[in-house]
Amino acid sequence: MLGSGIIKGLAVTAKNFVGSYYDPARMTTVEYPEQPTVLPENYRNFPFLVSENATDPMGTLRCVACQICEKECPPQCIIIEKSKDKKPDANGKMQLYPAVFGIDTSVCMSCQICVEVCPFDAIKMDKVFEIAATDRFLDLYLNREQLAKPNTYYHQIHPEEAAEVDGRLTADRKAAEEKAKATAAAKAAAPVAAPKPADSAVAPKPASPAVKPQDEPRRLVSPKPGEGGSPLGEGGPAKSS
Amino acid sequence: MSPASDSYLERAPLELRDWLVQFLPEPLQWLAHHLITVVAVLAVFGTFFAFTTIAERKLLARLQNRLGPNRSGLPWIKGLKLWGLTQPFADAVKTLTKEDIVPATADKWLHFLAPVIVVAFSLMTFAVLPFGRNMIPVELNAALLYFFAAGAATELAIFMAGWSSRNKYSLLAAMRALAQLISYELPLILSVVPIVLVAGTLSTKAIVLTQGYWTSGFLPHWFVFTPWGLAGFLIFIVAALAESNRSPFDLPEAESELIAGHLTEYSGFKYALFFMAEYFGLTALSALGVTLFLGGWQAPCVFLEFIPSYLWFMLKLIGMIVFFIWVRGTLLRLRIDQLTRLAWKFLVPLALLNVGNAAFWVLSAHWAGPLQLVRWAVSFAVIVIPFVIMGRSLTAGFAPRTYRYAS
Amino acid sequence: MSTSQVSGFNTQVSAPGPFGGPAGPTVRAVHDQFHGDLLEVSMGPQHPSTHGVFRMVVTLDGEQIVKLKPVFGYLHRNHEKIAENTSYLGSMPYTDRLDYLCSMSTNWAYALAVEKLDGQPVPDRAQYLRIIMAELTRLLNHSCLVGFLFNDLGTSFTPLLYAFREREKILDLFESLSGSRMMCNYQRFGGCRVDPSPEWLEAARRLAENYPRFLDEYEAMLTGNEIMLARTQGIGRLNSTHAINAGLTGPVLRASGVDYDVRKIDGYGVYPRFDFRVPLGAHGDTYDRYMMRILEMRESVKILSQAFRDLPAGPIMDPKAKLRGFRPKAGEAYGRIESPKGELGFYLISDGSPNPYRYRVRPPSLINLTLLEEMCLGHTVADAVVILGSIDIVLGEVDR
Amino acid sequence: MTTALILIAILLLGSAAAAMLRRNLIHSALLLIASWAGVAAFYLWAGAEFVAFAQVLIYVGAISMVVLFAVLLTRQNPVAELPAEPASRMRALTGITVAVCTAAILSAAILSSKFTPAADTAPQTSVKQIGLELMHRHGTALLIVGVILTVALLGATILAATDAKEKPEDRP
Repeated sequence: MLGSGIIKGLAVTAKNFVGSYYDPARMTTVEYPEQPTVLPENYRNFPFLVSENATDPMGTLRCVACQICEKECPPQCIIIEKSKDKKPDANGKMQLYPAVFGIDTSVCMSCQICVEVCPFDAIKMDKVFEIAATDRFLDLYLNREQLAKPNTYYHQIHPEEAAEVDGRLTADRKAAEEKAKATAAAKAAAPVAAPKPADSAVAPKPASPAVKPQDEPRRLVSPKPGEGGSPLGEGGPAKSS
Repeated sequence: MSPASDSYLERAPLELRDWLVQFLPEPLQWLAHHLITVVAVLAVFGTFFAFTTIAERKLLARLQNRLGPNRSGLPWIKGLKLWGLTQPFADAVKTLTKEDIVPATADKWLHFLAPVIVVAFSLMTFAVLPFGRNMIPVELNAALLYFFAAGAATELAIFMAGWSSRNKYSLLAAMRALAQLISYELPLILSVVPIVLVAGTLSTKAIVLTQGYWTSGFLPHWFVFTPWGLAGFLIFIVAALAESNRSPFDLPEAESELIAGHLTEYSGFKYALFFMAEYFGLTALSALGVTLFLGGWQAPCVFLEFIPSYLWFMLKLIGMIVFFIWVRGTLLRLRIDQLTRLAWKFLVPLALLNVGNAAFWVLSAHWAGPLQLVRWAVSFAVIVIPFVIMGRSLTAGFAPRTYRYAS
Repeated sequence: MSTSQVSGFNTQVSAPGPFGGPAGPTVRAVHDQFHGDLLEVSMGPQHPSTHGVFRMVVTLDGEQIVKLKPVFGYLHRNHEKIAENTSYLGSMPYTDRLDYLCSMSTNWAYALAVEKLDGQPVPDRAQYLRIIMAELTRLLNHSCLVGFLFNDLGTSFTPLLYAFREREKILDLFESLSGSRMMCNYQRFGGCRVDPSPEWLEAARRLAENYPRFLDEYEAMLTGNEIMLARTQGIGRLNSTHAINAGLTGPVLRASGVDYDVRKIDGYGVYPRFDFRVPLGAHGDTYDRYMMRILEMRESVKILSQAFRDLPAGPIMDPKAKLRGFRPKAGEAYGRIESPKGELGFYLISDGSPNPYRYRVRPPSLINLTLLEEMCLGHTVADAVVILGSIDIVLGEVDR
Repeated sequence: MTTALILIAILLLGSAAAAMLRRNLIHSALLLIASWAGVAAFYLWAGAEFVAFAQVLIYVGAISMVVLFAVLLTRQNPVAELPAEPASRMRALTGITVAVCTAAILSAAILSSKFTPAADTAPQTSVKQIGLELMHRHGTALLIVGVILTVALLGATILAATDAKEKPEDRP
């Protein structure tokens, strides 16, 4: 009969009306500023740089300015300039570091490819999403200082992933140390002392050879006699030209 | 009638008015008397309009599993949210302060006149509605006729708005508004004719009074509880939805097709006036429906008469409006040809039959005993059988389908 | 305002409009004894129901459409050319933005093309996960589509918001898995990016289990509604010959009664292991196109329940798959899937370098749109938006 | 009360005259509607509220729509924008002549009829009385009018009911 379909429809909306008062499956609204959103572990927003030292993030960036992410970034929003000198990293190894590391978040599309291609676990995705700014050029361009965040922060926002990364890194480190010890034992005569600069001095190395300007990964450039193969990460070296 | 009719609460608003008027000198009293009435109606229904908008937004939101506006509190007081009930006032401030844009090629005078006319005429309809036992702004012999006459001019204003905007969407909306008005004025008036026939008067007050009886104290003699009254009420509701341009008949303003129809080129206060007129029209038509079919200010049971009549009226009015909101939250829009077809091929014949039905009801008024049952049965049959037959022909060829699957 | 003033706006070029006023730039007077003037209305690119920045130049006789010219390209982003200058991996997040409602399936289509090009195997678990994602995407896309269709039909957002409520649940799943709600960037060449946890799988299974209840409620509300039937049955009819000749695919084609589903024909992924049916329409009108979506959703639920039942354990990534410095063998490949909107294909030519030499998308939305005028002629403006809604377009994919 | 009458008369005649003089047909139609409303106001002034409301309902509410529809649906000559030509002057002359003749006949009829001086108070006629009067004394006339209108309505329905035959469905 004419009208029966309409009455059925009215019944459904009435059911939803009543349901919206007690059924959370129907009323899914979250009142945002009062009720903070619970972000899932995997949530990604914009990248940040992981540093080992919580108190002084700038001193111990994992990034060695290999520029892989800069090249792989689909919208090309990462700008990296290598340093001219080397600084000791968390392991005390002398590494290059990014003199300039900038991400233009107005260009970034949060695809996470930089994270995936980084062989050093140096760049990770952040979860901060309240990033409104008044200047669309300067405020949305994040420089090295703004990007650097300690490893503890990484543990805070991605606990599972960070634990896994740390486990892998320490395992690698141990393996590398053992290997280094083994090589050291083999070349017992070799008078190479692995530099262990516990001091936080800048320790410029005027004697170090000029860094080659190619954007090849760090490991390929400076194979030190005292250290073994790859100190960090298990990813194969990129064969980019 | 009952003692309740002159209880203190019942007389309070009127006595307040008389008390205010007596302070004025004699020659001004007549004027003040009417002015107070007008101001009271404007104030009450202005507020009612404001809260109808928020109610509509909140109810629609709940129907759609949302929360609706719930943020606006009072200015300068932080954290006070008042369930968003002050939203309409915030909206009013916003629309009043918005820039009024008139298209360069628009017909400036008509563009300006249209919202003025539409609000003026939709407000005029309130003059003859009996809001309470003694609360009727103007008592007219031909009140019903007046109501429809005042209401008829609103669609003219929609046409003016659409035509003067010089926008193609507005023009299409203007044409639609005209077609809709011509089609639905007829069933609307025809659905009311049985009431006039049975009550024997055009006065709204007298019509309400004829419904003021109860069978054994709790079965009210409202017209909606008779076969012809129910049919008339349903036709009236459909036609009223169409007259007030509400979903599913919101064709002139069809958002998904004509952007905003006749309102496309309106902004700021003029837009607010149209918005206001639409709600005034809806309220007035609902109030008329309450008056004609739902017993007006009468209580549903005798023992409930201690509640003042104007509160009963308001309660019924709110019920009608909630129903309209509910319909809006559910139904989809008709196409213009289907709209006119529904009016001319279905509602008008049904309404005409219903007039005959009411005539039969009047003629068989003296039937008693088992004949009373026959009377009800015949009256139902006269309206239900054509409804089913015509409904079938209207939906001929349209049916849910079954589908095959690829093997 | 006097008439002389009105005519002041009338330049010599344009004749006065049909209604006494000055003619707009697109009003043309057609001198015909019996018909009035035709009205040319430009619907879009800013219009509430063109589903994005799509434009239809509609010529109306009264309210009837006598001519309709679709205009697109307002959202052109040079997708194909950018992809030819980006590494294979770098194009993956861009494919998210093609059909931004169904990024999971679009990812898959691209991954499929690259895997074909390089001859890369995909582990079983990843295949199953891909099917789960694709079918969840189908649910998401089709519920959105029917919601938008009803909005075009003039409801006050109610069906759309019910659909969005369910879509939100799927998007939450996608977010907790891939990190982003819409731009999932989930598939990789040779597998998937993240392995879902057992809790995630359980939540997804429960969602799929509960989906038919939502569909039942939805259908109770609208499928039998008289207004809905009158507005959609017999509107925008499309016969199978036309549809085949124009290369239409997906639910639009199947609504015209053509049995063509890439899932069945190609059997890509592990679809041949699944038991599901392909619904076919008989009239090819808007109602059939709507019902195709509803019935396909019910089939998707069936596929999902089988996938959750049979999901094998194992790796989700081919161990030989390379992320950095990926260079496929020289050659060409065409990978296609049955995306919710139709046959979505990626055609790639590789010259052995890290970037594709040629990269071409076959967007179902664009090709399905080509018969819009055919379907709309003789119907009214109100029907045109409904027909457009029933085709299911996403402008990101149409314009690329 | 006389001032009211004069105001109504000015409104009525003014809008009627303006309706004739405007070149924009829509404006003319709207002004015509205004003059009808003026007539209704006049009835109201005269105390015939039933007729006044009926006038508004039928003329302002319904007939105006038909007029506007007709104006919108007929193609207008672009001539409306051109300066007056001799032919149109001829037409205007004819129109004025006809108007003067009609006015003369009407005023002659009015002047020749005998007016009984009106009572001080207008006779109190209720709607009910009007209805009874119509049904009893003018029953036949009402019936004839009703039949004619019903026939017209039925005719319109039949005209509208003959929809164009649907094309045979091209089944896929």
